[in-house]
Amino acid sequence: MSNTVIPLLLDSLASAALIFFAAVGLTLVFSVLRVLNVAHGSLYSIGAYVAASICLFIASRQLSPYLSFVALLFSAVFVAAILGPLIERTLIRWTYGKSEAVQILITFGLFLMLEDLQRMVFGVQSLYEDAPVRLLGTSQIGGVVYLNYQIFLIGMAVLVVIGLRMLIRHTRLGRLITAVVADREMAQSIGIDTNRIFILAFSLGVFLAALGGALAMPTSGVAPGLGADTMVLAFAVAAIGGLGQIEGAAVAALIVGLARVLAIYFVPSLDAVAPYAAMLVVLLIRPYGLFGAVTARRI
Amino acid sequence: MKFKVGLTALAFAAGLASMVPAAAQEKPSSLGLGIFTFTSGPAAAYGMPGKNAADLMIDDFNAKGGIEGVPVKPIYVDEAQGAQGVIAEYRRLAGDPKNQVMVAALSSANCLALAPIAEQLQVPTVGWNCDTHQLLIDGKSKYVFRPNGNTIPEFIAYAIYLLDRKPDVKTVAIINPDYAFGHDGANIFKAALKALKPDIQIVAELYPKMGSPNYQTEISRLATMHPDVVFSNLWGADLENFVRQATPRGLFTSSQVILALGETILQRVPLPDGVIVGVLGDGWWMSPDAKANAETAKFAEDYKARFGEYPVFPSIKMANALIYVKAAYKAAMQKNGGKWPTRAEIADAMKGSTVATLTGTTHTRADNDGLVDQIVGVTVKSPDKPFPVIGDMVRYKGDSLMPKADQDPIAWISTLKPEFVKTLPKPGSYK
Amino acid sequence: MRVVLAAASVVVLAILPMFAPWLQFVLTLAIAKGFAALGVAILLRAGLISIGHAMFFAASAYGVAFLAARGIGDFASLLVLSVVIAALTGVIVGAFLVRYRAIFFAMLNLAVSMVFYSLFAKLYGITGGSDGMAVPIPSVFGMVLSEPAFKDVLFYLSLVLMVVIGLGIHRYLDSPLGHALSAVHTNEVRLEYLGIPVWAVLLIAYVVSAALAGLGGAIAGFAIGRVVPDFAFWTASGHLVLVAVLGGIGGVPGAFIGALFLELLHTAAVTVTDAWNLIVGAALIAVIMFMPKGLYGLFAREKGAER
Amino acid sequence: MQPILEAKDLHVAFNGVKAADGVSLSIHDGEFLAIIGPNGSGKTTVLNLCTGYVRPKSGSVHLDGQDITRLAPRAIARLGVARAFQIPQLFSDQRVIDNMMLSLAAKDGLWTMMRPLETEARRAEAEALLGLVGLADDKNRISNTLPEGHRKLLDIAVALALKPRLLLLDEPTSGVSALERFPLMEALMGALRQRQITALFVEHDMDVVARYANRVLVWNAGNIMAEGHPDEVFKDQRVLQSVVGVA
Repeated sequence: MSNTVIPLLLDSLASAALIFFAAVGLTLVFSVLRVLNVAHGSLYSIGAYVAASICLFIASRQLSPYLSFVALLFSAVFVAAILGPLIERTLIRWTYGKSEAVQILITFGLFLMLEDLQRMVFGVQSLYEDAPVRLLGTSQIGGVVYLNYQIFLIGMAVLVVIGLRMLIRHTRLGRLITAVVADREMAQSIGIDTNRIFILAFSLGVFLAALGGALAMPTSGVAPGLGADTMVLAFAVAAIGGLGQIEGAAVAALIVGLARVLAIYFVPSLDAVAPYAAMLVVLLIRPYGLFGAVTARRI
Repeated sequence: MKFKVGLTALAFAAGLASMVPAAAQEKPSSLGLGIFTFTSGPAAAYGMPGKNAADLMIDDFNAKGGIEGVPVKPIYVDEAQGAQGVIAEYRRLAGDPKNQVMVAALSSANCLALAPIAEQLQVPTVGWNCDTHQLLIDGKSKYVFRPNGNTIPEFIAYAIYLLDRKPDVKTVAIINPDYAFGHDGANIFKAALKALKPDIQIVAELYPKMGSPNYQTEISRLATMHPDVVFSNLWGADLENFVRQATPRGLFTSSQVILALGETILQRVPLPDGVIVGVLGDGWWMSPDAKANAETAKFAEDYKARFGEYPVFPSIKMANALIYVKAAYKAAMQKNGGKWPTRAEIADAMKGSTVATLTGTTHTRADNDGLVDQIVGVTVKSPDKPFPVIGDMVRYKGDSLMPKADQDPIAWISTLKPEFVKTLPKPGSYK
Repeated sequence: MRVVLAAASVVVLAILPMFAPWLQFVLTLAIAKGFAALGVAILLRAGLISIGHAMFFAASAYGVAFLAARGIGDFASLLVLSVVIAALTGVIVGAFLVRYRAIFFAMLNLAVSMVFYSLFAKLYGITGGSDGMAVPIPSVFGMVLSEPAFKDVLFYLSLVLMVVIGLGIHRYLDSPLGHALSAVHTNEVRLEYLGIPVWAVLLIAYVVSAALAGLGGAIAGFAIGRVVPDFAFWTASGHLVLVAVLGGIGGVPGAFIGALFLELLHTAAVTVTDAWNLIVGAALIAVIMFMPKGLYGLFAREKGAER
Repeated sequence: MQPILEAKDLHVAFNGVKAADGVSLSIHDGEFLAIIGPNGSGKTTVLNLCTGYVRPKSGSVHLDGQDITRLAPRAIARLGVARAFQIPQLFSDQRVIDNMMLSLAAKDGLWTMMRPLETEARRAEAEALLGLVGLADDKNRISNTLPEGHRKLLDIAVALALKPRLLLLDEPTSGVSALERFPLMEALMGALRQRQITALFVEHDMDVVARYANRVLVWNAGNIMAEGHPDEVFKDQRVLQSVVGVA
């Protein structure tokens, strides 16, 4: 029993890191724009596809494999720079102030479109390039061989949590975002260009989604259907943490990661149920998530 | 007024319905074949080689005048759309009398879903990859055929090969996909081990969801159990992902791994030496029998030229299924005096037939199940290919691993005795 | 005029399969999905969007398969029992969920449906895992039918049910409870001050919508002959919402118009292009942005309203 | 005589601001009790407390001697207390007449799924009430297309349709033009007297209060600063200062 504790914890952390990357962008976008982006999972898989394509190109040209690390980051920036402003301007902006049902449907429509566009651009086969994994090698921890890349991912997740916190607490942009989150009209009336904030925040969300996909690609590859699977997982994590709560998403990712790993270790038949069961339990006790809050209506 | 229009329309429709053409005995302008496989999603890694082979074979048929002089028109259906869409497409295709035969399907879920419909609509349906032993278990099928072996001989073969190669095995872990094929495969393999070497312990059984991209936690779990043997019938992109993730983490060095569908990824993912792999049947393009067959060699080279890699066993299964269909037409027309056969006559011709394939023969029993040989071996470095090939092979006779048509397969396995292994050919005997 | 149009459409539907027999399956499935979409549309009237209604669709379809495997072979009993199963599931799930609104309602439905989905997929021993379960051909009033005969019965029964239940739902929406339901969307405070228990209004609507989705699921189960966990996947729920919105949530026919339009378009498109989701996604966005009343809005006029 | 509604020592605070600080009040059968006071003095909060929309931190509310402090608004509504709002609370996408008929149905006959909302009797009753508040011509309009004043009237008519014993009115004449103000109040008071409805109304128009209330409570900073017949209360210098300052 005791010899499984260390692998169990490490697996939970590694699993949580991947799950966190799937959800953090969704929750960030919701916190600023108040829009639940159902197409978030597609942006994740597009990030993975772009990263896979670039890494495969690097490998085929026999360029330095270290470039593939740059490629992972670059693909996230690339996807965010193109799709972020494009989607925000054409579709998301139209939904501001509309009902949640409309927002969900518009982004669901976008999800459907992006799923097919991916098939057209990247084909239907699974893509995969693990140069970054191979470069980092392996370590033996608690009697089990782990990829150093898994530990790298845990580090990246921690870095993103800290980075976002720094961005929001200690930069001008962060203060502007905080102002918009607190009171949109007030922010507008004191001269904050909310449109710009929305584009930036949405693009940052796209960046985080694409980065998640790009970072997951070297271990898991990418194939059609990844977007839909990622989406529900991201929903679950964001909901558990409280929509719009970034630290909440991190804690929720740990909970879901631990739940999944415990299931695989001890009740393997329930592994796929674990994230949703965790979500259901948390939401029934705290409907607005662990860190969420409600506002009452005035009459 | 409206009522009148309605009535006229009704009468018109009724008239049209009565005009449905009688069973065609004239040779049609073309023969439609509905071919069901995965052309998208993670399963396409396994399904596309099947489609590629179908493309190649049908072009080859048509270059030689088609089937009995009628050009063949394949209609591909992507199984990735789910059971509902697959059934809708099947019905739509079956509605057109030109589409006389269906070659369906890849996934056992779709095979099981289509089988009753095939019987109801009376369309000859050839399961090109329907290996689940549940498919024909009731023995009543008239229109569903399987020219391959089924899961029973396929997975007993691995148990026997393992016990021959590694007689002192004590602990076994299983990681299979979470659906019938995975569970059936595990049950058969476990039952066979239990009968042939009762002291073997199954230390872990993991069934990850089909299409899971990430197996890291499962790999950790397997590593903490230190099993002598890890058995898996993962396939498609799932198998590629599993192997890529497990190789650097040392699973292949710490345990003897059996990859039941390992041959499909030999050209794509570097597999270490000594992994037990097979082809779920006799469909290896480099087997001694295949190499001796000029047609097979040409097929492999054409395939390589057209698709950039050599065929894998799903390609061979598809090619053999089409050869089986072609042979049925020939037999049916011989029987009815050269007239173009009806669907019923084609099905009749398939029953009890013995057909020479690219890699051996397939005999169709009275219950429509096929008897084919089973090839198992281990990965070895190849002197002339840039990827590992199968060495130390054995070829088990098809009927030696099959229960009788009316026997409960799992019950039959439990009657096997450890001595059974000794009666069979040994690893390395097939050269 | 609208009654005549509706009656003519039903007649056309009834005779269409005589021209193209394979269309019968497509139409049966479209009506099945229409029922489920109607269920979703009912909740949309209260401003509640459920991305989880496929769970009731699936629960009832699995109910049919289970009961059939346990020896119940009568069509009518299977149909009624499976709808009851869906409705009871609706009572249990709804009792928890009708407290929530907006995104939280949507997400909790999603969460529950994904629990259903993963249980259907994982409980291999009970549900057959992702292979699903077979739905055999039941006997109809003691008669054992051939496959085509049963599919005829199923299709024409679905058509009759569409009309009868459609009229029933139309009356429900026009009843005080139906108006109270739409009122949840616009002003819950006033409802509360009218002494109307909002949760009860919603729970009734939720159970009705679950039963409708269940009826659709049962019909689909019979039509397809097999139920698989994908019935309950979240994208299936999303498609139901899509059908409801595309058809227009304004009236009962909207759901069926949406479902028929989508299924027929799909059948036509699938032979031409792979980019089906692209078309549907773009159509959904266009409908929401430019014709908020959906396809039904093309036919229907606002009743006696001056704007 | 037992009062219809009796509130005792109500306390409630929002974010540290005391909206009700030990308020006690009672209203007797047949009374028209007015509450006046500056904006933000907590007048609406009293209505919220009496109808269960806000729960007091301490204190109690009794209706006919029955403790209703912890009841939900819908339960209190069913006991015969109706409310009209400062900001009209309407079913904005439904027709005016449907707003009325739903209110009529709420009292009896809500639990039917197969009979239509619109019945002969219900429509006649709804039209009569609409006529009373002067909205007869608007009955088929969608309610959010009405001008603000008419929405206000509809809101009151919806409350009246519940046939309450006690009606709480939150600034019934705000948003109603000065010309229409007294005709509206005349019609309203006529209806209340005819139906024997007791009324509590929050109002800022001193003329309206002076003419129609038979008792007035003057509100300030979460409590009552004066109470009595309008004629007497409006002589009080403190009252004039605090109320005229706003009104």
